[in-house]
Amino acid sequence: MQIRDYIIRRLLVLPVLIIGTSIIVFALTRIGGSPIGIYLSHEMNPAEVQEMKERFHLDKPVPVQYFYWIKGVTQGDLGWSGVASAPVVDVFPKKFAATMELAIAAGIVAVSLGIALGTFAGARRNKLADHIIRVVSVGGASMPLFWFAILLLIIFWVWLGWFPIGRSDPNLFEAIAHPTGFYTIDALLAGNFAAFRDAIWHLIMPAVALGYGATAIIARMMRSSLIEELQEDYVDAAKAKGLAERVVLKKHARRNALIPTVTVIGLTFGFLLQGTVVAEIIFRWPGLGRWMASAVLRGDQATIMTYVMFTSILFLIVNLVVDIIYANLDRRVVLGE
Amino acid sequence: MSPDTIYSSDSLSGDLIASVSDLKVYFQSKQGMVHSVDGVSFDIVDGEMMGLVGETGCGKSVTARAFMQLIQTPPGVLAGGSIHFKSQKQCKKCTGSGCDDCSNTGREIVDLLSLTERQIRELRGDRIAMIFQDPGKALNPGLTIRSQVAEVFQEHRESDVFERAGIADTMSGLTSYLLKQYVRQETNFITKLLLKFPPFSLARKKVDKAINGLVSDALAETQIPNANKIMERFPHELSGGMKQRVMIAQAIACNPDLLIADEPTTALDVTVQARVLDLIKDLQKRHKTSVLYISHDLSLVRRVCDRVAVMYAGKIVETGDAETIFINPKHPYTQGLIKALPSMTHERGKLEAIEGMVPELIEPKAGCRFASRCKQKKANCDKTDPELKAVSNKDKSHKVSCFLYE
Amino acid sequence: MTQDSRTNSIVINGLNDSAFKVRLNRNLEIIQSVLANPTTVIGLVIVILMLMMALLAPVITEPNMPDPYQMPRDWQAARSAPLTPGHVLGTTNRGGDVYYGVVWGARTSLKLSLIVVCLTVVLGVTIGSIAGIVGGKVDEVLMRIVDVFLSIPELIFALAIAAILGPSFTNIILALVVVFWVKYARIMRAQVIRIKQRDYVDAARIMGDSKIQIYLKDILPNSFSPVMVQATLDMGNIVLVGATLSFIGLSEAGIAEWGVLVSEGQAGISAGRWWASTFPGLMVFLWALAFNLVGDGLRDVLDPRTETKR
Amino acid sequence: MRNLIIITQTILLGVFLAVGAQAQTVKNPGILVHAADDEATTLDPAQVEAGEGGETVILQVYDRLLEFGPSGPELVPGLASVVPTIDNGMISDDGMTYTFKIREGVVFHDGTDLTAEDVKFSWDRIVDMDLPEGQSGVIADIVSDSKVIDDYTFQVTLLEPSASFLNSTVVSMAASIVSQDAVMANGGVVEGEPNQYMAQNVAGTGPYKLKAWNRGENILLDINENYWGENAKLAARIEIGAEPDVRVLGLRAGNYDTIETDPSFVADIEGADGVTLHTGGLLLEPIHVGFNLNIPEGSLPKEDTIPTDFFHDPRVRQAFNYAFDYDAFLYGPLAGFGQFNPHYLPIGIFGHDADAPVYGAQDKAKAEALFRDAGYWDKGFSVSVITEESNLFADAALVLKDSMEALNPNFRINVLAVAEAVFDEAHAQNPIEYAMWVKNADPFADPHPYMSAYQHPDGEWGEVHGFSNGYRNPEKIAELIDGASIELDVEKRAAMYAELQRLLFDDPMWLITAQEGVTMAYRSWVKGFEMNPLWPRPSLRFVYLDK
Repeated sequence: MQIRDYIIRRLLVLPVLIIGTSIIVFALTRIGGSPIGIYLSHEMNPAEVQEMKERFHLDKPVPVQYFYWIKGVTQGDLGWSGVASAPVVDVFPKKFAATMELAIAAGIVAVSLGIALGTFAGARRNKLADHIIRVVSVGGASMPLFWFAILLLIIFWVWLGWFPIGRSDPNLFEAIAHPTGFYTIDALLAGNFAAFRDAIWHLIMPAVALGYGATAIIARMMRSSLIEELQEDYVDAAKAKGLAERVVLKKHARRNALIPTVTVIGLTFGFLLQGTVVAEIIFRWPGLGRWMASAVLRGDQATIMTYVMFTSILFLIVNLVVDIIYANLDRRVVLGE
Repeated sequence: MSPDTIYSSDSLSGDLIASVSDLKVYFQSKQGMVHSVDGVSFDIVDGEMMGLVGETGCGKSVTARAFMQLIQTPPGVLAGGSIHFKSQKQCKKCTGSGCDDCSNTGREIVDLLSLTERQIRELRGDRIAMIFQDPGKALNPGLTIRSQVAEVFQEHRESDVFERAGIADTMSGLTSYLLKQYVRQETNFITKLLLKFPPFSLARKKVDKAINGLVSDALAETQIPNANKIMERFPHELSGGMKQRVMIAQAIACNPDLLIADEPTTALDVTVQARVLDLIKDLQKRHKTSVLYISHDLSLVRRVCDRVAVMYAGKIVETGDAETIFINPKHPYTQGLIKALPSMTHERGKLEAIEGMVPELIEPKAGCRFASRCKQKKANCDKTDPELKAVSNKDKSHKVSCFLYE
Repeated sequence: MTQDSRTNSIVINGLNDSAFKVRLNRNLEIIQSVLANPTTVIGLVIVILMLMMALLAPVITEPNMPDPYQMPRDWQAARSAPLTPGHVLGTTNRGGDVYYGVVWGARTSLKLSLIVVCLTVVLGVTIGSIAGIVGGKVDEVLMRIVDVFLSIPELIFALAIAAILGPSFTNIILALVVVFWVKYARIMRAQVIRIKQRDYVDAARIMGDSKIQIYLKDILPNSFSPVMVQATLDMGNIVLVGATLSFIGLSEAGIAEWGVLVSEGQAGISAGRWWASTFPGLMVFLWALAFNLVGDGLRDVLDPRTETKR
Repeated sequence: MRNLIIITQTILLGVFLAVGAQAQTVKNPGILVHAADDEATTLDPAQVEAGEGGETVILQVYDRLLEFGPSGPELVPGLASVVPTIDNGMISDDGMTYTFKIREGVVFHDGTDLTAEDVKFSWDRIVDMDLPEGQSGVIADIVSDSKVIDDYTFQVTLLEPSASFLNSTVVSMAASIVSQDAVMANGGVVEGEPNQYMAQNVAGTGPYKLKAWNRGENILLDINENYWGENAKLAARIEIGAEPDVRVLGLRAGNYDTIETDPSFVADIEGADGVTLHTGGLLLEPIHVGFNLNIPEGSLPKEDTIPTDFFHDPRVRQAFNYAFDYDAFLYGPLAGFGQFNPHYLPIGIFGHDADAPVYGAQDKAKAEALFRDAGYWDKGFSVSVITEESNLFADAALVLKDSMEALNPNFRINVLAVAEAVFDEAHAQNPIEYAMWVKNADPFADPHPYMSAYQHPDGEWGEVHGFSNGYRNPEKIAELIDGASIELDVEKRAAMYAELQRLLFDDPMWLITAQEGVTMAYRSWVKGFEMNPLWPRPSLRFVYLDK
């Protein structure tokens, strides 16, 4: 009952937040002047520029442009991306799939490794393993992704040549249908094991680089909440029942320690999402982040607007889902503030 | 009973179930070593209800936890002493016929503090059980009552479970392996998956049903109405009194020899307190369980306990029959405690509090711990520790550690 | 607390002002417990080294005039390896001295983080206080605005702002301010509401203090700790995000800034020129690490909610 | 936890196995992998901008009437079977009419046959569409009329005689021949509206067919088995958008066969195993610093202290030309690959006079004298230079900054390295609101387009930048440029350009930092690599790459 009300309240606020975000995003792009630049070349003369402005409705007043934009968005027209040289809508799904594949892979790395390391450290508080894991996780939170990724690139690509860059071997993937856009899944659906292996191979380095920071955050949270849970009476009570240490840790303490960790995982998603910009630049991953980075450098405002809008909506929804999961998981939680 | 024999020997006299001797538990802290329990000795007679009384932080809970090896090390340090306990097993030396080692009881006597993890686990929940102060915290909020109570049976009564399920004789091979894993909570991803499908799932359901029956019986034992419904609930859906009943059910499920009740009623409403207390008393009588009852409330202890030990700042200051101590307290601290009780003999509003604060237990100096608050302090109180000695030759069971009685 | 420090505090105090004495004692205690944590001390040492490097930059390197925040470029000595005479840590593709960039990068980072932290603290504390004290509709509106700001991942938000304002150091500062003030508003509002509900503020109200007096006397000083902790953590985070923006290409051309140097150095790693991106990247890492360690240490001591139990 | 260890072990094992399996054999056999600089915007010859990524694809998938051969600016037959000359009678004696014999038996990728109708359609189409981003001027500004004589004969009449018609118009990517049927079946020709089909598909006759275009990732080209000439040997994959250093890394790793690069990466490529560096020749895209002689009052960034007529003074422009540290730019960012050239007539183009004077070395004394003379030495000035960030242009701007600030601490150069779109927008204004900028030109095969666009006082840029305010003798320069364009006598024309070059040395309108050297790199297993600076890169044409 309580949870349902809470969810309804959150869902009602969601559109307000989305509209607010859209206004901020639009206002931002217009603060910097007209987005016409991306459609021009430095060899164009003013008359040609005027023609281009008319083509994109950029000769109209700014509020009118906002409505053109919103109207376009509702009709599935997100504008013309100068960077991709195509309508944003055409390019978006493929890039989105690429980014999500990377973010999810990194998320899997981060969640599984983070929880494992956090549990390991929390259960061995103040032992050597705990200290090592703590150093690694504090380091992860302070590690500039762009630097860590470059280090990986230097070591594993330039020096050792173990891992490739990019997303796939195009020769393998041309032959495969792309119903989902996730190369790993597409390869499996096509039953092409070589392609699947190739997709995984390309994923490892960027996913590890991207996942490290999130791993650190999750491990840290997991460790501290596990330590907190291990201080609880019910842990002693469970031990007093004669249960094995392993059962006490896994069935009792870890289960409850996971609950606060879930909220952190939600926040981590934002972290992963923004990390894709840097990871995709460095590992040459053809996703949204890389697109955004070129859009930023070349002033492609249709892309910037779409990207920021979309990631923030995604971020909002993920956090809403996480909150709902959290509310359902934690039977002690009191909703609202 | 001859209490004199207890302290020095490794064995227990016939009618004792447990004996604590010179127990020392310290805790490391940034400021230094905290002497939480500093040389505590007392015994528990088989079948009796022994009270351990003292203010918050005097070390009584730590003492109780020491029975179960529940003290975290570090920061805790077991600095010395022993807790001897008469287990159900036959004495290894005489195989039950009776010898010196087992004080002719025929049963093995173990030092709870020196048992291995595996050995203590066998005792925990089975032979020694514990009821915690706050049932709201001692029950896992994320698990149903059923699964929590069931754990006791799964851990200690595996054969009962199978017998009740009616498959004890028919089990074999993989089914047996899987079900044992299931009951012992040792399943992994694969076995868990296997158990979801027939034929294993059928046997598993029988086992579940058997466990449910055991749990429901155990809950009913503590007068929980609708046990079958209650056990599907989560702890936060139950009232405090109900939760404590669940804790008690869980504790007595295996009919333990020794039940440690660590302030079982403190966290409860006053009305519920009495009923829970009655329940414990009743169960203790019926099952002839020995109980170590820990409380800060002397009057409560008087109501239910046969004997009492009063603790102050990590030491026992006085011990004896509950009635004796209540009527004729010897130690100034005990006297203070009793004066602080509201009772019919005092006028309203004339409660006397003990002045001063409990001294810090970090690297304590020699001398009586109570000296700083004692109104009858003497010169040597600050210098040497008084020993726990019988008050008189007549009543050897009433002992006090105070220089006033030397 | 040892006997010595206790007497000290009384001597310093002199006056019979017990509140002051308590506060002083508490501060000394805080400092002591902060220093008791070895990782915090390591962080503090790095912070001090970094600050010294930043402050002494004109002393330990010869400033590149007329604009010392620009890299000195010896174009024809580009791509020199470390330990080349005159270029201890080598040079970049543009012939910039990596050592100079590392040292003056510390100064740039200090400038960046100090300006941003000061501005965001002032902005956030003001808005958060207004929301908390005034309450009602004002609070609702302000908090929805805060929610909108929080709904965009911070790096992406900063990236978009900086991109639209154009690549320059000032614009990075602006972008970071827009993104980072929100946390302080939240912290401050929570503090105000928490403290407002405490008994002693009620007592003060009964005694007739005005809202502003209550705010200045009770709420503001009590909110210091969480803001302080967040500010310390942000000193590191801001440089981390700022350097990322620079790395992506939103800073000024040729400026002595770590992210810019990593980005420039990236072009040479295939040819084995690891130094131009490694050293500046390491500095960003150390900087963020140090402030994170100190911030965590401070939080353990100042913020009782996350204080680890015994 | 045991699981974690097992997983780690498995990964490590896998890694070792994979490493063992790596061998140094030819990677990606049967396909040429080229790492390109730019994403294509469009594949429509009528829409593509000069020098843009789309041209590199258009070169391979479309044919033109004539082409530049691999060995220099000589023209070779394309879809026209003969190169028109006055001698073979296909150019009229007055130089006004050109006749092209169209190759017979040529088939478009869609299966239709090529006729003169297609040629006329293609040329008319770009003029009719007249897209602002496209290059309709290449044809419209020079051709008055064209007609189909018969199925295989096409005739063009010019507006005025032109010395550069064949090697700047006919060969341009804009003049590529498209299939009339394909266009008419897919959107036809609409004035001012881009054709979406043509932007993404190919309706040409070239040696390669477009197989797929994965935006932002790659463009896949298949061999056109029905090509009228010799078939290509390898299919091609053009990889798009990798950063310059990633391209170099990919080449070294063998993932790419050929890459586009620039001289600043020569050091990274030289000496790498299995990699060949192709240098030699110069790009025809001089990197220039522009001076604005037409600054609107009050429009400059607030840091700028110069008067609006700052660059009207030839001494100031000369002083800048003397102050620039050419060596720093040439031996720094360009790593020695390039040459100095003081004016807008690139080395390698007809009419370039090697004996003309050159600003090739920094001369601080002369710069100081000129600045003193002009009255700016003591009071100093501050001026902003706008450029695109993180490329050679930004490097050039920084070298300028370093040169000027080292010359006199009172001089301040603020480098505004902005996003490409911001730069393009700023540069597209008339008048431009910045005093200085850095960019390069588009390549042409004939001196006239350079001169008319970049030096003529009333030319495309001369007008915007206000050159007539600055030339000591604008009329003389205009006269020479106009005259040379219609002078059909080669020697006379060369003499006119030689005179222009001397005039423009004394009265510089630009600071040409350097003419960049051609640098391409390829795996040594690629056979038959060729490069002509007049081709958009990459050039798979006439080059029968194999590996």
